[in-house]
Amino acid sequence: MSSNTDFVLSIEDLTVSFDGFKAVDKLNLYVDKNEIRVVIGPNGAGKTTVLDLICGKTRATSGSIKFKDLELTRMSEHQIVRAGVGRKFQNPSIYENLTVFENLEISYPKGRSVFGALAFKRTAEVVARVEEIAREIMLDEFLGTEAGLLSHGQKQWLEIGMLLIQDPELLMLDEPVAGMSARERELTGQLLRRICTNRSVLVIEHDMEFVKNIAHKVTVLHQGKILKEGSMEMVQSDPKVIEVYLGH
Amino acid sequence: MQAFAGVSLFSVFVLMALGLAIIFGQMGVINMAHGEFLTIGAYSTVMMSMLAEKFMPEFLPYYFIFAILVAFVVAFSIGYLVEFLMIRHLYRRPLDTLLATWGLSLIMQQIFRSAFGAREVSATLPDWLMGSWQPVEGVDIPLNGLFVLGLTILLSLAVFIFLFKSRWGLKVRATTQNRLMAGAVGISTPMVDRVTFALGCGIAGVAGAAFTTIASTGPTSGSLYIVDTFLVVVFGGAGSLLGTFASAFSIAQAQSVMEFFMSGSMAKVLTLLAVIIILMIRPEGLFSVKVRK
Amino acid sequence: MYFLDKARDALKRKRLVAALGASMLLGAVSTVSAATLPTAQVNTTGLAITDSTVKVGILHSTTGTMAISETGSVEAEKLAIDQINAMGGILGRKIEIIQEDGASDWPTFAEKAKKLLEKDQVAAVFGCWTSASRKAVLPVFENDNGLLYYPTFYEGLEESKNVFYTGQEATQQILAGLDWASKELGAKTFYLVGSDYIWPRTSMKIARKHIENVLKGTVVGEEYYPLGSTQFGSLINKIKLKKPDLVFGAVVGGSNVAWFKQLNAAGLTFKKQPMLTISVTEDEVLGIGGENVEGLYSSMMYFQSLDLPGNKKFVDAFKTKWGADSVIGDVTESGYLGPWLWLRAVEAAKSFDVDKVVAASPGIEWEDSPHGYLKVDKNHHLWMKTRIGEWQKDGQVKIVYESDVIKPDPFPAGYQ
Amino acid sequence: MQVAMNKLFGGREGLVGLAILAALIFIIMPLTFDIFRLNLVGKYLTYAFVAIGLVLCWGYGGILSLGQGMFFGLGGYCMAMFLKLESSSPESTKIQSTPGIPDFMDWNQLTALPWFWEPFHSLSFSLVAVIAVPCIFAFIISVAMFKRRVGGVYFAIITQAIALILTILIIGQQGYTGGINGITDLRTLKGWDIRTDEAKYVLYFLNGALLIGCILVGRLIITSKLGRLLLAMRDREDRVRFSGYDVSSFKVFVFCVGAMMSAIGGAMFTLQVGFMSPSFVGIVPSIEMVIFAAVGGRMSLIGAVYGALIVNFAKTFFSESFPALWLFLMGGLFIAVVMLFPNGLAGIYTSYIKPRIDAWIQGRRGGGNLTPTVPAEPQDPVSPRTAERTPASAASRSLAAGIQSEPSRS
Repeated sequence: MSSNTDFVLSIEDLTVSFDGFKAVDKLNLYVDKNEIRVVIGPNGAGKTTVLDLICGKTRATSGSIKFKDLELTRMSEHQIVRAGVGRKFQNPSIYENLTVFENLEISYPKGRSVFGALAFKRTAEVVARVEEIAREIMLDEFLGTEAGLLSHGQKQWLEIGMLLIQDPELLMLDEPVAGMSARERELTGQLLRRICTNRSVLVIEHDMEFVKNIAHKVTVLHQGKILKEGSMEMVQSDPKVIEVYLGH
Repeated sequence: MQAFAGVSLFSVFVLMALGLAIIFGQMGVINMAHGEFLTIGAYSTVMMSMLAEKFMPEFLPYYFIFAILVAFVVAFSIGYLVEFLMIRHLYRRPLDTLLATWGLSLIMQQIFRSAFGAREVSATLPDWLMGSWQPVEGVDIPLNGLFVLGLTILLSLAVFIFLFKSRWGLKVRATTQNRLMAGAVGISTPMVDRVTFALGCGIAGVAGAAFTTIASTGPTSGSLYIVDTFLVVVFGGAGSLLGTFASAFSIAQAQSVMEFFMSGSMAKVLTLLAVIIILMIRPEGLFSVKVRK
Repeated sequence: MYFLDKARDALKRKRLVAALGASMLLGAVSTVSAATLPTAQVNTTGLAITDSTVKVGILHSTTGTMAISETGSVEAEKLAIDQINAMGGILGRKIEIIQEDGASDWPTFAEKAKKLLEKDQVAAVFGCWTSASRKAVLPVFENDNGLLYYPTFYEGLEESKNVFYTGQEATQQILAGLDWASKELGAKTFYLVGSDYIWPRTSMKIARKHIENVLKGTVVGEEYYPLGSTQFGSLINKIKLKKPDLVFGAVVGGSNVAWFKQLNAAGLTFKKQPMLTISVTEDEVLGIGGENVEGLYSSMMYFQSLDLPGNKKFVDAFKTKWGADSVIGDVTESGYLGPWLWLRAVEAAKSFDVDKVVAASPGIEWEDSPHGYLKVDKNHHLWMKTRIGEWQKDGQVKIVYESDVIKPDPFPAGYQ
Repeated sequence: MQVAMNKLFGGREGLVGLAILAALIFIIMPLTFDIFRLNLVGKYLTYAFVAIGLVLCWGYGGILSLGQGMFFGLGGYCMAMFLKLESSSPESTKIQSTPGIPDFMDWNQLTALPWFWEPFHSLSFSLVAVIAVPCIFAFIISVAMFKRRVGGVYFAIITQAIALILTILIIGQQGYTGGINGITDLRTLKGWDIRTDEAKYVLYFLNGALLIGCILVGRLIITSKLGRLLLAMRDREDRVRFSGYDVSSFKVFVFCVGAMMSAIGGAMFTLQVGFMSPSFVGIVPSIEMVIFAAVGGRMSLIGAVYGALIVNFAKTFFSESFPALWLFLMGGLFIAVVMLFPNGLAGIYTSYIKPRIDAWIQGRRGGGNLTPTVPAEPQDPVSPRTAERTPASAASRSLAAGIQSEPSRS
């Protein structure tokens, strides 16, 4: 057990099956403190399912997911979030009818209970924190804008900001740069590097340039199992990985 | 004997639920006026019976078969019209559909009342539908019950073949599973929707015709069944025809067995309660497929 | 067809007025002109009465589930009022009807009753059908000192100064019927079946006491089904199992139809399984179909086929006004009594004041009402005969038994 | 203080709207109507409690309950039980075989008061029960449903079925409940005759005050973070969940609030009308109450009150003049509101009337202190933005809360 505590996240023997189809099969995965880990793999490899399992959206058939000392498989989604796991969805999931400010404010980790929310006040502290995060995600000029009017890239940033304001220890991002322009991609890369201090980040990404840019370590998933794990160079030169990607 | 009481309740439930299973289960439309389509079928049958009596009494023994067809056609056409005028504008707002169709049911009830009067009416049954069949002494199987059961089986088979064996059924299933894609491969999805909805209504009409053999027809007859019917479909797992049968069977048997041991009111309360509690434990209903959500 | 009927009605109504003159001499009612009795004298409580008119209310459900049942009562009440007007009205004043719809909803009944009494200041109200609607309006009538003629057989247990009950209370309908069944059919075992609400439950309670304490029989089953139920398979099986000498039924409304159709289909013809009901009148049979009730017994004070001079006139007038196809049930006839009893009381009191009308009512007799002799008791219910009718295929009954005139007893000692 | 004012009254516009409503209830209607009509208005206003509750649950929370009649009924029954016991003193019921119990129990051969009736001898217990019983009931239903993520249409159907069960139960257990007749003939409250004109005036004003109170509570909720969360949940339930909120507990809360408001309405109904019957518990009245909210505008608390008033006035008027027409009209209203005016009167006000008033005020700026003279239905503080977008958001809501019991990732 002592080894587990060194990791922020340790997944052991994780399996989930849908009607007999094993989307994730006896998976073992460990993420270090302050590590940026990128998960890659072909379509249907089970990448998103792994994120779903960690954040409690999908229930595991067997196996364990430990976040520090907490067993996540038995916790409900909001408890997992409160424990310090944040998750960004593949498509930007923000409140399009609220302003950027309100989006961030709702994500501010105070007043999370029913009566807490009733009594919640917009104090100077809240405003300061929202503005700080907005600067971080380059949206400080859009605080009053309705979120639905932002560009696709800005929406992705906003969702990252909504996670940041909660200051999670483990941040999970599902394809954060999909659909972004080259310039936005670059900015997002910088943003990720800025924010990964003091927290671990688990990223799913297809864009190899981007992965190379940010990853400390890369995990290749294939058919619900780990195919290869290691540095980007190592993974890229692995014949099995090449075969899977090129389809031979 | 008692088993047949359950079976005949089962056929009633299936008849009611079949149309709704298509409309609600396959299309996801909440049609609160479903009961009124049933009433349309029942009134059509009553009209046919009166016409037969007035103009060709010698035809009386056979009119019922035609009445079923007429009931289907009338309910189908009205369903077609309703879909065109109302439902198609509301596909993306199920809760609103619920309210609008409730309004429709009020209007239809008042139309029945104005056209046929507030009193209950009854179709004259051909003689071959009256009385009972005695396989052994002391056991009477009601003929009308048998008839309804037979009709239920026929209709279920027809629906099954339609949905799963015919080309049109394939289009319906394709549309419900992926509307965009279905449209992209050249299926006219609005047309599919309209016909599917009308078909569900038509089946309700047939159910209404069948009901005239066991109950009477009044402006509000249909609305009595609506909650039961929805529960049957939901309990079975919306989208699964097999589930609808299973749930109709289990609810019918449970209710008729309990009726045997306690008062009708309590049996009904306990059955509904059991259904709701099971639904709370298993919200997706009896039959449903686990998929990656 | 209903539209057609209505059009026909309109034509007939014209002829009716002429026909009425001859057939209207129901009892020796003295006609008094307004001149001899000025309004100030006959109306000291501010009712809506002028020298030539008097307003009354009709309060029934014309929409909703109860419309089925209440339509007949409205028709009968309107017929009686038309006839009274054709005779010259009441104390020389024509009756004007204000009709309100209770919409099968009890609070609406209370609201409309209030409107009739407080806004329209009607001199009397003919209406209500279900007990629930009567219970809802009762405080209104007592509070505003209104006058209600209630036209339905009901469970009894009520006696209000402001209400006259022109139908039977439970004992009048039940006891004579059970006595007859015990004597004529030799019934010893009984199965009680009813819809689940107060009237059947109270009636069955009285029936059970009578069976157990007076007839020394046994009740082998007692069942209630929710209003509107249409599935009676299990109940029919239970009856088949217990084989009672008599099924005593009080199933109402749409359930009735399903109940008899299914009984019949299950092979329980009334020859094999005698059954006596207190809830089936000609109105119900219209929906059930005569072929499904052939051989069934009903216990009522009135049947359309009663061979009485008063009834002949009533049936003729009713058919002239509402169409030859109309049928008249017990409750419809009770509705017809209301305006006539009010007329007699008003003429006796020479006043429309509710207190005076109420005071003049007890003791009023009517020899040739459609169901024969009747008398208003001090408890505001009617003395009347009870008949047992056996249903025929054509939807009418053959009267098989007629009781003596029975005193109304809304709070029967020993039956509570 | 300024913040609190804004929260409660929704700024100047909200305050004006509330003031107009209050003036209508407390001044205009008592002056124009006699006590008969006023009592009717009082009755209609009790439905407005339910409609306000529905605005919170349905408009904001996205939870459509077709069983609000249950809570209205339960609240009403709790009140009626107290009043019935008071009017069933041993002296006034001495002709019964068991004096001192309600008359319908005596008819059903009960010889003693059932245990659950006993505490209703106490007024304070009864008043607590009026709120607590429906609230506990709502809590049980909603916890069971929302923890299992049953939502949208399924929730609507199941609440409907529960309403049906409760109706059958109340009718069937007539010895304990009064059956289909309900609990009737209620006379006094602590010796105070509730049937007199004077009492009716007092009850009317009490009713109005409670209604305004409920609107203020509703405002407090929708202007708080909780209100924003409800809206956020309605559109993106998953995001709220993955921001660390226990979504079900918020739904449970708002559903219970709706139930409590309905219950207060029910209790006030009993007091003003003088009886309570199972005909309020069932499906039909429950759906009618939804239409009150829909006509007023499902996002507007004040609109709900106007919705209840207007629909009921129309009902009374049409059923007096054209009884057969009423159901056509009611049915047509359902369809028209849903298809043409999804935001009800409040929506019509914001898109058609408000711009004119604004223009008018603009035009006469400097012309003095102006308030609109017509009793219009101003928007609630959060609504202007939400109101305009509802047709679209209704779609996304239904997708989020829709057919699947769990949110789907598409």
